[in-house]
Amino acid sequence: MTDAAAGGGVNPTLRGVLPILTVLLAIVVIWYGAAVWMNAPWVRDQAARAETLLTTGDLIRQTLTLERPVLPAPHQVAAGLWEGIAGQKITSKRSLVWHGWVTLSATLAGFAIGTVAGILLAVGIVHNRAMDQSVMPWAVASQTVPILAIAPMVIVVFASAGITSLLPKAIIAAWLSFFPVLVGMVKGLRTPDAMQLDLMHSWNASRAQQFWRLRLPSSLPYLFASLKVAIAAALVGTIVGELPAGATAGLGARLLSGSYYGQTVQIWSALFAAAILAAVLVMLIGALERMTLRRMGLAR
Amino acid sequence: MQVARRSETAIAAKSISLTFPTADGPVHALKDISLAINRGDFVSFIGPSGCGKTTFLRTIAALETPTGGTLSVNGMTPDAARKARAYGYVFQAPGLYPWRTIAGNISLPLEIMGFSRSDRAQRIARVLDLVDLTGFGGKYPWQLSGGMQQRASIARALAFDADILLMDEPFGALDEIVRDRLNEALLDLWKKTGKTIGFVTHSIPEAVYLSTKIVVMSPRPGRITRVIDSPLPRERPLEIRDTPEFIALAQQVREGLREGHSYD
Amino acid sequence: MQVARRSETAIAAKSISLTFPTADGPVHALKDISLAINRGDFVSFIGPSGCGKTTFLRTIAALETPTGGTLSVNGMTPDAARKARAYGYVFQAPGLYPWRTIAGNISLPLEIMGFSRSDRAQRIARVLDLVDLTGFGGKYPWQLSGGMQQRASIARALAFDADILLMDEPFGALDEIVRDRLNEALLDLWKKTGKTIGFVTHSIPEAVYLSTKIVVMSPRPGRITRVIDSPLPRERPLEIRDTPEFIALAQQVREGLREGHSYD
Amino acid sequence: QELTLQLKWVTQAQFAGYYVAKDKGFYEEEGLDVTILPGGPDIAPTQVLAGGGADVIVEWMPAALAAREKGLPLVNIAQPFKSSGMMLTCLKESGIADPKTDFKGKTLGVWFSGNEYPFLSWMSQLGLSTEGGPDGVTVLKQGFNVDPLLQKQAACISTMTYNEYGQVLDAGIAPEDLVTFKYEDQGVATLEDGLYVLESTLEDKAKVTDLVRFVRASMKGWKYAEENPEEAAQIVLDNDETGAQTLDHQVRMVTEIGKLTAGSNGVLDEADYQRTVDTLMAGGSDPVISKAPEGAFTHVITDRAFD
Amino acid sequence: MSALPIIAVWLGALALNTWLARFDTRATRLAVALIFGATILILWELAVRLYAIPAVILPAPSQIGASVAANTAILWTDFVQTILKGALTGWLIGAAAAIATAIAIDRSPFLQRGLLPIGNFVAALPIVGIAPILVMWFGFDWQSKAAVVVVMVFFPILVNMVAGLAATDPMQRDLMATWAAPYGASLWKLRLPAAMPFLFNGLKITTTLALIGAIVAEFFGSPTKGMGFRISTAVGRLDLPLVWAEILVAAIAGSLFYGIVALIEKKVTFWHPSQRRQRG
Ligand SMILES: Nc1ncnc2c1ncn2[C@@H]1O[C@H](COP(=O)(O)OP(=O)(O)OP(=O)(O)O)[C@@H](O)[C@H]1O
Ligand SMILES: Nc1ncnc2c1ncn2[C@@H]1O[C@H](COP(=O)(O)OP(=O)(O)OP(=O)(O)O)[C@@H](O)[C@H]1O
Ligand SMILES: Cc1ncc(C[n+]2csc(CCO)c2C)c(N)n1
Ligand SMILES: [Mg+2]
Ligand SMILES: [Mg+2]
Repeated sequence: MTDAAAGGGVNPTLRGVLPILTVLLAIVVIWYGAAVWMNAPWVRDQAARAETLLTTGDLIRQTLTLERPVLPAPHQVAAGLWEGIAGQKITSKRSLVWHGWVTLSATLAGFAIGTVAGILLAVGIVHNRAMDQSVMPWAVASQTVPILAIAPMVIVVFASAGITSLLPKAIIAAWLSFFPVLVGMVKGLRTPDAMQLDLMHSWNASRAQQFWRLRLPSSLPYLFASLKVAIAAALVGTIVGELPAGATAGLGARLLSGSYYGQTVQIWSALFAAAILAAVLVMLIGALERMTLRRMGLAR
Repeated sequence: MQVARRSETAIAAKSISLTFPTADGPVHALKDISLAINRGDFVSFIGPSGCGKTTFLRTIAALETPTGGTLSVNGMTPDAARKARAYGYVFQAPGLYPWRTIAGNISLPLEIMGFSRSDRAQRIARVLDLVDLTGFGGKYPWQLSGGMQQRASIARALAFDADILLMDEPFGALDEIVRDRLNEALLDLWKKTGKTIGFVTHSIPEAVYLSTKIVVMSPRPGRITRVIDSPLPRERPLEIRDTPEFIALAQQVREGLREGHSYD
Repeated sequence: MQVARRSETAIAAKSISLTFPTADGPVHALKDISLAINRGDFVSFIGPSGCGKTTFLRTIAALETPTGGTLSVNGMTPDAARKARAYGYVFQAPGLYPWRTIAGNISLPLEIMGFSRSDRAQRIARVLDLVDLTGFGGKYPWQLSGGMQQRASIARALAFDADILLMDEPFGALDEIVRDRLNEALLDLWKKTGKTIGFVTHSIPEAVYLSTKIVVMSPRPGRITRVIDSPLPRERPLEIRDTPEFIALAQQVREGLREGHSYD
Repeated sequence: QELTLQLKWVTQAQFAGYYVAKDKGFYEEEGLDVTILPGGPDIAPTQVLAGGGADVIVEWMPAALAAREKGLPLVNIAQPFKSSGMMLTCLKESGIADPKTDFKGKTLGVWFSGNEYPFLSWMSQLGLSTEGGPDGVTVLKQGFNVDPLLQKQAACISTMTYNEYGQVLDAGIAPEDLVTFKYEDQGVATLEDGLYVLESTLEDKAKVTDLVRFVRASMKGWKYAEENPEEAAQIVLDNDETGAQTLDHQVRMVTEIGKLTAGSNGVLDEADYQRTVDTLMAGGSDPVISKAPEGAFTHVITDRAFD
Repeated sequence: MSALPIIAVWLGALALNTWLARFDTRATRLAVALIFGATILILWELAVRLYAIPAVILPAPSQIGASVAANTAILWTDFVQTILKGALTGWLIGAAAAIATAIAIDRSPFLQRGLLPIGNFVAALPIVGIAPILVMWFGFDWQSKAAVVVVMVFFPILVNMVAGLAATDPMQRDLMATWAAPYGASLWKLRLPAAMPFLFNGLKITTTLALIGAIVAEFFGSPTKGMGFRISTAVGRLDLPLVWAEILVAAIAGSLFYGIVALIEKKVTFWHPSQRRQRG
């Protein structure tokens, strides 16, 4: 009944996918153009070095099939991705699924730690004046510490304590992801308007009751916006943490080792795998957001 | 017994003043307000818009701190009274929580005060019926009309048994008939429970019909210009509004009000 | 001339119905509403809370689309009329923009409609005076009392010359004296400009005093139960309220209202 | 006995000897359980050692001596690499033929993180400022790969004979189009890839015995790798967790590395040591070490190992 | 046993701060933040000394202070290179691009459905992956660092801005509709002001991201100046006090940057409940 009214004749799935496809198509076209343009100098140089003549057709063909392109063509990246995802046993060291899983597990652990820490700190800041005045400036300062600089130290310190693998990476991920949650939550928890607070006040609601029944619900829109940023940040943190862990497993290690050996396509495949991962995670949070807000009657 | 030992004065205000600092100078919202309200009084506040009625009600409920004077409620500070959950407050705007249904909104203070689940359900049903919203418990605030929202917020304040009921223009958005009904219901409740009620209204007949004491205020700065004690009996059928006493009283209030209106 | 060529009927509703789909089934807010409002009419809508007054007003202003029936405004669709800036709307709640001062809020529609700076300043001063808020132009909404906010929002709708003025309980939060004053001012404006006015109120005297046509509605689903054309002259001093015609008319409205109240 | 070795760089044939020794069971034969930690651009092995994350590290001598001056008492216990593999690789078209005259005004890619010292001392020998300008050279901190040369962002970049140079060739540039300057030939070579431990480790009798065994097994690994480049490359590949390497590249690397380890039986040649110290002391306005170090190496381990 | 002085200092500072926080004046607010910081520094110094942590792992604050004093010229050059040129430029460009995109997306449901998921995707590309690529594209100098920052700050600002543009009150939107406000007017006068609290949320989060991005990008190639360059070379030389001196500069610069944005936020969104002193 409602669907019929909203559908307006067009297939709803199509309506959702069509814009994405359009934008995607535009990007691919631009990308191909850029690939030709950016790889052309190298192809021309090579031709000059070999003293051969280059037709436009040759130029385009060669720019799109280079082994070490400045910018790989979409089909090269797609092939690299396909090869990495479907072309390997998922337990193989060359499988992007395997590396992706290594990264994902640390990301989720870090995200969980970071979110909990961010929320707890925000609650403290909103409810405790001493914390409000002392924690925030230092939380900000903590984020300006270049993680890539201290990541090795974190890894070293943990390694000397015999802790390797997931936890150090997760800590770095948490370090990056707690901050957006903190900032968003502080704002969100302070969002209820005066009247809503006054009501609570007049009922002499305890701080816990005020928190659970007013501040938390009204902070959710802010929280979800922050969580989306935080999970992407956690992924970045994990990947950063994977660099100094030595070139071992994970998308970060994969990225970097691709970079050592100038394997552009490998870099881009790893990059896309990471981005797909991030996009999926962000979309999951978006779905959670819609679900929650609908259940709360806030989605109108 | 508890009740007997407590002082007869429920609310005692002595030279209360309240100033809001704003960017372009201080606003004197209340000035030198002194008033004694007895336990079980039904006090109406009437006065032109912006004269400080809301501010005074908020001060009583410890939502605003006076910048001068002293105020005691049930022999305690307003804040102590608040902590003792002495207040039920109906704000001028409905102030419903948008993420809770109507029933959820009414349930909220009950949850906070620790009423049992079954008790809550029963009370919700009772007050929803009282304000004629039975059947709307499952709706969200934005699915209701303005008057229905206002009624829901009244129901919320009536659901728990606060000692002192503070109502800021609760019936402003309601039609005459519903208003009459709710007026009767409120009087009934008041008589049965002996609550102390502070009530802001713009309707002179409403003020006269309900109150034992009518406080007329005037603005800039907010002062009390008259305090009129009602000679009407506690038992008040709707028809009392046609009696000469009633009409005389209303006239008295109207005059007080007119005095305060600076621009007349 | 433009005016002469346009139809005499300003608003024509034919069998309008409107249903809100909600989680627990559809809500029939309006059912089979037919009504013709002439250019220059002052129409009051009265009816119990939740009967669909706001919904009907919103439908006229193209803020809600009817699920059945046809509606034309100035011979166009409501949406075309909206685009032609035919409406001034006062909502049931003030709806002021918190980041703008009172003057800024009144200025906003004027800016949007491209009034010059000096014209704006003049109009702002005029309407602020009209609603007795001179001196409060520089304050922010949260620094005003409830009634003052409501008056500011009335001022905002009066500042530009909309052809059709739709007012949803504009005077609900105001005291009798201010209300009388604003009633007179509104009548004055109406007489001078020949605007078409749609006005929701809960006060029977107010409806009778102001209107050329009184529409009584009843709820669940929202229907029109009576349309009463007022025999009162256009010229209406406040004292007209004590005439027998007036009282008879009021009684008629009261009866219509009572009929609609399902729970009586 | 457990022992942890921290490498200077990622898993690659540069460390073939250690991986071979582990895979072929040479360590096991000596009764050792060796853990090999790969390094990376952000890992300072000296720091890992100081933090207790490793017992032995593979490090370049300039960095090790600099750390020693900073108060971290590193000691070289063995030197499997005889000669340096570092060089500067330039595009011929940039017009550079002779370092003495042609570097002026050019942009050069240099590795930092402790690897810049030989370069700096070379430039100071040439009398070139490294602050840019028409009479000096502009220095770039080179990343992890050879892109700056391919993209012509630099006239010359740092390369290792065994790795980056090969990558330049792989990218499609012919050797004829390149000019290379080996640090060995320019007289500024410093010792690379030595094994270092903390002084305190050497005071522990049991540890010393382990180290002796470790060095002996490692050298056995190195010699095996020299003789069996294909197999060694495959072993390295098997140990690479990222799955990024290709066999061809690693085979070439083993071969090139073989040329560097060829002249060494693991014992540090004091003449090489002295030359390294001299080069570092000569370095520009900002000498790496200010005074000749004492006790920065020991022959105790190698003496016992190869006796 | 040796933890005793540490616990004592910590408890003392906690008590002092809790007491001070009650006054809530400008001076005590500052004092509380400073005492908190000082406490951390003292604890740090104590820990380094008591547990004899080697300086190459973690230098003591006193050593870091000495290094700052000895290297002011270097620190200033690096600050200009990385923060003023790299981070600030990139942040401004990135913020402008994100705001513009959010508005474009907000206007067109088609773009919203098409661009947002892809925008999520593109912007989620991890810096460590794009930094080498952008260095390859934009050269070694600060331009490539700014480019990295643009990519890093884009997504958080976009997400917040889109949420903000959607956060208007229904009645406020209806009012605009009754005035037949054209798109531009309702954007300028309703949606943008209403979006400001959210936008500043994004802007604040990204101030620190911008610094991280600019510094980290220098690890992948840089001229011989800049904070990231200095940090990586100093680690190689085991000059940890210099590393921490740079980190200190980054922290101070970042806090200032954040503080300035927060101050502007206070001015711009004075009307938002979170900024207003609550009634009562
Ligand atoms: N968005 C909505 N979703 C669902 N139901 C709605 C919605 N808006 C209004 N209603 C329902 O429509 C009916 C009419 O509402 P409306 O606001 O028009 O009443 P009203 O006559 O203005 O009442 P009041 O005098 O109390 O303002 C009510 O029963 C209300 O619950
Ligand atoms: N937060 C505030 N900041 C500044 N001034 C304020 C504030 N709150 C109220 N005021 C001012 O105090 C005065 C009294 O306001 P109050 O809300 O008590 O009026 P009221 O009597 O309830 O009016 P109404 O009948 O319109 O609701 C008004 O002039 C108002 O402008
Ligand atoms: C950041 C950084 N850049 C370069 C080197 C120099 N380096 C030492 S060993 C090695 C491997 C050669 O394939 C390289 C490149 C380094 N240590 N760290
Ligand atoms: Mg009020
Ligand atoms: Mg209504």
